[in-house]
Amino acid sequence: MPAADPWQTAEIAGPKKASVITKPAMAQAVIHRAQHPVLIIGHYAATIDIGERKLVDYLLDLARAHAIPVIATGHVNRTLKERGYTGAVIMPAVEAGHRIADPCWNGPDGKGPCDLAIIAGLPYPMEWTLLSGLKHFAPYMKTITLDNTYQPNANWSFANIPVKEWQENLEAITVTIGTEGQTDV
Amino acid sequence: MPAADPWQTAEIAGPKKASVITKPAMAQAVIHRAQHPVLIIGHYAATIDIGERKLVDYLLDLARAHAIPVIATGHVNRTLKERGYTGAVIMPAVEAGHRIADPCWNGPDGKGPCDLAIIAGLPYPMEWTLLSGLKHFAPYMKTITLDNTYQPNANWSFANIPVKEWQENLEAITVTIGTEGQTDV
Amino acid sequence: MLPLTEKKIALTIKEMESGLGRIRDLSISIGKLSAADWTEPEGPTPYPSLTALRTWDRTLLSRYQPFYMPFCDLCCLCTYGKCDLTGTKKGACGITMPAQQSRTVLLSACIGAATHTSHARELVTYAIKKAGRDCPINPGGNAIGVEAPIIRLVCGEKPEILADLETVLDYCESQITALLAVTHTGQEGDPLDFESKVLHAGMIDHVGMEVADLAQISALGYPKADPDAPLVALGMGTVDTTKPVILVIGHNVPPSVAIIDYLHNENLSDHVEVTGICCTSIDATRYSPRAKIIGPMSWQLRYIRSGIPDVIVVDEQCIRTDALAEAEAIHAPFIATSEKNCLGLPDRTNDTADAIVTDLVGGKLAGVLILDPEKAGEVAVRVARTVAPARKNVRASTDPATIREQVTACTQCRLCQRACPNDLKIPQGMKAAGAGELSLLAGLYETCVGCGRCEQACTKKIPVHSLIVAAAAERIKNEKFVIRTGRGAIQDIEIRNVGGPIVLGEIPGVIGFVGCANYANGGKEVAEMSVEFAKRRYIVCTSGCTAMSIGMYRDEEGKTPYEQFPGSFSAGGIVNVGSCVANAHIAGATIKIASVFARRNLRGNYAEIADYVHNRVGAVGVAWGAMSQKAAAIAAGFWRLGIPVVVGPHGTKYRRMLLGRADHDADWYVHDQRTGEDVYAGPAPEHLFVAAETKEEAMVLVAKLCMRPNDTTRGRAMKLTHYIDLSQRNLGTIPDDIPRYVRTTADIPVTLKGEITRILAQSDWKERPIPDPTLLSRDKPSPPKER
Amino acid sequence: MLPLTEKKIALTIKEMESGLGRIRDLSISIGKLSAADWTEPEGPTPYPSLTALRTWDRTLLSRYQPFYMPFCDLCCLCTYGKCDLTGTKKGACGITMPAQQSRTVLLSACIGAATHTSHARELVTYAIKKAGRDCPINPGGNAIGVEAPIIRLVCGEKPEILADLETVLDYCESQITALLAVTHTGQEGDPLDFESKVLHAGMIDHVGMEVADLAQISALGYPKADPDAPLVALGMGTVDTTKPVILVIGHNVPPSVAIIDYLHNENLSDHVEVTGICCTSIDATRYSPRAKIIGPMSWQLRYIRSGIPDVIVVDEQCIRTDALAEAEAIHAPFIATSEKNCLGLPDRTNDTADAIVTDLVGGKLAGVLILDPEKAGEVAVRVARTVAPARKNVRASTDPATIREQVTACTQCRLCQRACPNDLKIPQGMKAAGAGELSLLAGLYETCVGCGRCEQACTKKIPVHSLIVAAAAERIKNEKFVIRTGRGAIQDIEIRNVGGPIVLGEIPGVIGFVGCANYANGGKEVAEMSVEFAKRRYIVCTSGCTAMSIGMYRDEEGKTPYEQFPGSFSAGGIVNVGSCVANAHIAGATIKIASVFARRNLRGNYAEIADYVHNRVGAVGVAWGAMSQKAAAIAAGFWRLGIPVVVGPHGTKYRRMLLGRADHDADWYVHDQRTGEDVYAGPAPEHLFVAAETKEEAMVLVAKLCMRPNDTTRGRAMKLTHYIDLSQRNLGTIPDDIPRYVRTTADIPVTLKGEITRILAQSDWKERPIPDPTLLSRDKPSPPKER
Ligand code: SF4
Ligand code: SF4
Ligand code: SF4
Ligand code: SF4
Ligand code: SF4
Ligand code: SF4
Ligand code: SF4
Ligand code: SF4
Repeated sequence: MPAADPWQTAEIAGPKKASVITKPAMAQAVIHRAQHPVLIIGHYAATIDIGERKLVDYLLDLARAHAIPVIATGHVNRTLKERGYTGAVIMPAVEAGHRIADPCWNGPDGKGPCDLAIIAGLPYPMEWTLLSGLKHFAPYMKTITLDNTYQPNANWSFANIPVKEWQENLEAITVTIGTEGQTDV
Repeated sequence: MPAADPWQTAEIAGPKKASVITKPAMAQAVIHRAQHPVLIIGHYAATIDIGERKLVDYLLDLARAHAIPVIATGHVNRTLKERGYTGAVIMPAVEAGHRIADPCWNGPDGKGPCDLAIIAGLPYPMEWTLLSGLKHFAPYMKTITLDNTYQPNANWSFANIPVKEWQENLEAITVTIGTEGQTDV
Repeated sequence: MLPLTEKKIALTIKEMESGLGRIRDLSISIGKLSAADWTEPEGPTPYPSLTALRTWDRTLLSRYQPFYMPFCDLCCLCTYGKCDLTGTKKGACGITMPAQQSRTVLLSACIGAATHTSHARELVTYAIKKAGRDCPINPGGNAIGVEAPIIRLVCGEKPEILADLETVLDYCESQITALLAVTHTGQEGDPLDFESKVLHAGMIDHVGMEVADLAQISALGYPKADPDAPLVALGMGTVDTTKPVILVIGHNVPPSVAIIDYLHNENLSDHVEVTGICCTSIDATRYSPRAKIIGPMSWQLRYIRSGIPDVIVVDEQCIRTDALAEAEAIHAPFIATSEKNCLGLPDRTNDTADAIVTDLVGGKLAGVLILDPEKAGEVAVRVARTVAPARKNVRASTDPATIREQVTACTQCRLCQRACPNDLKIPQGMKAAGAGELSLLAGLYETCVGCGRCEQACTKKIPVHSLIVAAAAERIKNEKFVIRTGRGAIQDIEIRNVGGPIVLGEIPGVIGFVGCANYANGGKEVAEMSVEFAKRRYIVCTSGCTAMSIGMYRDEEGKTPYEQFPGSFSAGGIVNVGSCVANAHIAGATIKIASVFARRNLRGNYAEIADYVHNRVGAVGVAWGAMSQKAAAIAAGFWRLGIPVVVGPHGTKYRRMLLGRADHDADWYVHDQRTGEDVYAGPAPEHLFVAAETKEEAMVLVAKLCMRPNDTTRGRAMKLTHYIDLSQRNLGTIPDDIPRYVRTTADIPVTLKGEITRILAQSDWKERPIPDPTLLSRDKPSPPKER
Repeated sequence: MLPLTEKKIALTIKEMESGLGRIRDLSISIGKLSAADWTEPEGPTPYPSLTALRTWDRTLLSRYQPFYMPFCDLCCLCTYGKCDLTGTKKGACGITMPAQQSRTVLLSACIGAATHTSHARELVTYAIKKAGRDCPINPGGNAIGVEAPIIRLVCGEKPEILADLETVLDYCESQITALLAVTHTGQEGDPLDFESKVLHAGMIDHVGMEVADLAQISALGYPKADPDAPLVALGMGTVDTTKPVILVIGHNVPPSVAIIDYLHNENLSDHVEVTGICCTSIDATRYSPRAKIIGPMSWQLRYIRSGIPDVIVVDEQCIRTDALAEAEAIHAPFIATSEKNCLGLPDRTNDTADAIVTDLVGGKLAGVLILDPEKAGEVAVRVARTVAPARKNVRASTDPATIREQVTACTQCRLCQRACPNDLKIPQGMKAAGAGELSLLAGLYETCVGCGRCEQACTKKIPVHSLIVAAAAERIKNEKFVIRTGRGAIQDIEIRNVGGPIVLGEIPGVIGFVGCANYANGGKEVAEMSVEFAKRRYIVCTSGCTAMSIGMYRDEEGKTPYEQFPGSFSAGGIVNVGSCVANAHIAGATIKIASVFARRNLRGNYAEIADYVHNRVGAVGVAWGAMSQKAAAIAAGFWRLGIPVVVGPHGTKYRRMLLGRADHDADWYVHDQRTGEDVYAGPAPEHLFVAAETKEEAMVLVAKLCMRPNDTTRGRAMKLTHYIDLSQRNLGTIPDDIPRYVRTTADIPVTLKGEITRILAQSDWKERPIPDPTLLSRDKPSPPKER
């Protein structure tokens, strides 16, 4: 697995660092394995271009394909509604982190504690700190970020990859999600 | 080049980290290229077993083969004398660091500013901090450690490698030193 | 000799013989501040010790739990370390990660409180020298009865003259020392006890700030609680560059005062421009409205590099530590004036002004340290006038061609972007500039906070920030705004006038925009938010750099918010209280609502008043571009009063939030003082410290956090109207927690009746009583009275 | 009400009418400490401000340059960060790496100084409560004329009664607040100015320590400068485990005093063991020699886990933050007694002892907070006596079989070793233990500092430290030593007696072993070093945990160093001054040499005295296992006096050394007061702060650092003899810098005449004059008198 450095150069985390997602199958396996995943969508998802689409479109594909409950942070819910997605729970990202770290919280859908948080589209340092909170204080769950910047505090993260590579990965992940994840991560 | 973590788990340095010496030729090239190297031998060199010999024996081989001036720190000079090596300059490691970082200091042999410090045998955290001082404040020179623990603040360091692998490396480095270093580092 | 030797003394002797032969009923009290005629009964906690308010703190902290977000997995605070504290690992001293994070917060809060307190010490000493020990404390003449709400509340004292403030500072310093000791390896181990101490540090910080501003208002003749404080010039574009230009940076006003006085005395006021960055500049305009404010701290690099300042004078706090090097680069003589910021300069305090001027003008010295404000003022003016003519010719501006030339070195390595705290797309700007298109680069100017990290990272040594500024030269010329200078405290009459409307709901909240807006777009966003809330007839308060950012904004008609909205503490006002230490007046206003309006006793009565503020005063702080340790301390002072604070996304770096759990019904019961029962009052306010990701989210949050258990139905309906409207506009939906905030159908905003009734029907909503709320349990023993 | 209201008052009235009608010549001075009969003229810097001694600091710092060794490439002190400061990169606030490192050192020193000062505040308040405001300050009766050398020197005051100390603390607290403010983002930017402030913090720290120890000595009847202070029991093996056992941990003695008093009053002294860890235990034995010292702070885990303590009482500082959890694991009731260390416990201060005892004994509460030492003392004793009988049966010791069983889980992953600050070869111990051989594991006990990080790292949850301790059970039983308890200050007569020999060279140096020896083998090494130097007839001083480590050592005849060497401040003495705050007496002794022996004025005369000490008093501090922020502050206090400090290898983590350049001849000139000329005096002392890698290297360094420009030829010859001898024995050679230290042939040790003459001949050595040395330039203006 290739080494990766935090996208913001100085944001070194510590000894425990995210495994780098080197191929879509890794992310698929992680997501597939989760019983109660939650998808946290930050406001940048509405503005980041990936090819012809926005990041939010890929994330909604994922949410829909896998029926993953969504937490909309910032003001991204406006965009979700524009995309016809009305099921998101709205809360500030830090509040989402606080609740997810509580093993008694039954998730945005009330179906049970989250065992995986999929996160994307937050400002880099905010996502960094949020993932740090979860890394340290939510031992019973895992985190994966689908941004194209390395987030050391997640359990899994892409390295800092170009948009094209990111797009290929996201397409693969969202398209095939739901099928068996075969890769050992 | 394989990733490496600090031997003492928590001793994370920062964004700038040592390149890992993956084969003896790398170290050879570094040493060969230096105009005015200096070898700093810490007191552990006298006690660390490498096969039948001690670390200090390999280091003295190196010093002798390449006529590298030696700074003996701690009380290692006693051992050097036992080995018949009487040319070492004795000073505390931090004093050595302070002087080496001074581009006007002419080295232990008075022949000119050091452009490479080869360091081994110091207590891990002390070597770590010493190398940190040099990393930040001696931009005109390079550092390499020959210990078998990863020192992130050096320019070059072995990863945390087993003694056997270390021995093979040291043997290769000390034996062939003086011949052309071919590897690009 | 210690200033202590001159402390205020009250002496009463009933009988005595000369030569100390016989004395009877001799009573001497030293440091006794409170006026003899202050009859207010003393509450339980005058001069509270570290734990005196622990019960109140725990009450808050049990509702608002810390959610820690470690900024590093390690602790490196002692030579045992670094220790890996990942997850549940403990350090060599036994500390856990939550305790370590709260310890770090405490350390920050201590630094912040120390900074304000030490600044207050400087100002009090200076004010006494200037106006005398007996100079009355006078923040607003007859308009103000409660002259020092925080000091009264915390210390249980009623200060009357400047000398009284020294005793208050003694207390602050002793508490800061004890709090700092708590951060030593092997002391406190419990995160909540650390948090309680953070709140203590915050409270002390507010005391220190109040002391500081009272001293300077009283001694320097600043506007005294004046809603119509003058409008003054703001922005780089306002500087008359044909005149000699002095730049003052920092927070401690005495050197600026001396400059202004010297100019006045020498009849030079029209001939020299006094410009400032950071709070010193606000305070300079409070002293003389002729002074000009350049902008917040992030303007330092761009303004210095413009070459406009002919002399740079720095005092303390928020000054770039490379200011001297930047000054040298433009050959501007430099004067440091603070013991706290000596910058390695030769101390010329004891030399004659003539000698110093000669050395600075002749270029013998790039800078000097002058620890005498008057001398510094004279030297600054004389040097500026001497060097200015020659300097006018050399002011370099980077022309488009030069920019294009410099950007060609760019390798598109993106290291600048990766170093930029705001992740700005500098490489794209470079690329476009290389192709002749400067607009992308110029566009970065708006979001750039002038930190210079991009330049540090560039391996090609491209002066990235300078190029951005150069590309934006036209915009900068148009930085011509006005700001209403700091008015100081809030008048009692204002408090009396708004007390009712706040409770009745005609005024849906008091929002304080404080700190510095150092975040991409942060300046623009605080301006937009403050205008939005002022339009909605909230009371908007502001101070410091944020007050400047608000002024750097125009409506469609070209009016700045200060021209558009009044400066009174009333619905729809935008109230600039002053420099950062004037934040005390915002906290003080909430306290005065309890006192002046609701007639509660303040004296040493902290917990009761904080409980009042928390349950009844819909105040919210916003520190959008949160940055320094002072900001941490200021926020903590608000928290202890139960006032929520919203920060921007960078605020997550403060290591933790204090978050309520709206979904835990049990957390939101209050005691109803009317019935003695515990009543569900909804999550109001829901959080004590929360980071918002965007301006839009922040506005919705702020509106929500203004709700309080004590709201009347009319007030609640008004607050809900704004909350829902802001949510619909910004998040595209009605919030799903409306049922928690509707207590009776009378709470429902008329305009939304149908919709909300439907929502309530779908939930298990039941009508519930509106309590006379308190979180204080009267049964529990009150905390021990210590110290 | 503030203690300020009771400050010492001097009142003089010449004439007056009753009712305050007419007063003449009324003079009231408050906070005026100095006895009216103190005629010593006042020096230039009483109560020095932040910059008052900047010139002196710069004199030292130009010789002893900081060599920074950053402990992290980043700065994370504000939310602008983290900033990458690698190499020449600047942070968002403009700070450079050297400034950032010195800023961190300042932060540490502030924390340390705050800790001692806050502790002093507690002790003074307590002492006044116990002995009255007018209780005379009495560190040694008639044997001591200069009762408070540091306070006299720094503050220019001569304190006489306890109340006088409060004013001194006011000053300390105000300086700490200002210094802490300096660490705020955007203040000081120059590394050397930061360093100057570090020295200021260190000086303040020493004032705080002196206040603390004077207060407790005066009020609690400790040994008063007594060279024959009692020998007391030291070590886990000394505890009579058949009795109820109380463990006190920390630094603030009042709860221990209360325990001892309660036992005494109830005639229970024979029936309960009072045992202690850290300085509280030393101070407990100063109060009552029956108390027993378990060991330094590193004994906390091992002693608690032994199950021996029946009740654990903690106060403040150096206490494992997980002490409560460890206590719970052995079911020992726990009492916290400090506002600074509340550990989340319920505050039962206002409850009756009966109620608290019931709750602790019944197990209703694992621990309580009692902020009243007397009550805590009573509760501790009563609980211990109640729970002890049942607890004696359950004390678990891990037998060899259990150990072998537990180690089988070990995967040899080495994470424990990688977490161990001492890099101990735990996995090898585990492997051998698995194979039935416990000696390797047991052997780790000697080098283990009990930090527990190994356990935190082990993914197999093996209780590594516990197993090491279990394997070493036999050794622990034999931990039966004695220590001479803290004698306090040094008598004037002792100073008079050694003043001459120190100058003449019969006494080659004064060496202070201070701090804690938390480094692999650190305890043994400080013991060996102190014995070595005592044998060589240096004066060895010690305090705190190091004093304990020295006691845990026996010579061939089984004698501890305290039995082998006298406790007097004389050649060959090993002088335990007391707990950490008693370190002030070591610094004080060097100051008193200038005053009592050399008759220099102390009063507010800092620079002159420091110059005296630096050039004439061959004192060296050794902080071998340097660890905490207090250690940083203590060291800084010595530096400002010009006294070098040697630390162990972990000391490099303090971020920087202060190193001289022996090869720069120009650095080593002093003014000769006799001739007015500048004279090369050799690098004496060569460094101000230096880390040694090994004990052997340290001893050579220490001997070298004892040399001073003022040495007589006889003294220099003696010092050279030891330096050369130690070098030959430890480094196998005569040092190559001998020519720098030989000024005239009379300096040459007789025994080495031939050898050294040969060396000198080979170098370009020339005879040179022996100066009457000073670094103070009389020509330069003295620093401004501020504050
Ligand atoms: S806490 Fe800060 S300074 Fe310490 S290791 Fe972490 S990033 Fe570096
Ligand atoms: S303070 Fe505690 S956690 Fe931090 S480095 Fe020191 S021992 Fe480790
Ligand atoms: S100066 Fe501006 S562009 Fe450069 S790193 Fe700072 S915020 Fe980003
Ligand atoms: S760091 Fe310099 S070279 Fe790299 S992209 Fe930025 S401007 Fe270009
Ligand atoms: S204090 Fe300065 S260097 Fe440190 S994080 Fe803040 S801006 Fe960066
Ligand atoms: S407890 Fe002992 S063995 Fe374990 S990490 Fe600490 S020093 Fe090493
Ligand atoms: S960490 Fe645990 S499993 Fe690994 S080597 Fe040490 S004792 Fe064995
Ligand atoms: S020597 Fe160190 S550990 Fe021991 S009591 Fe003093 S400061 Fe604490």
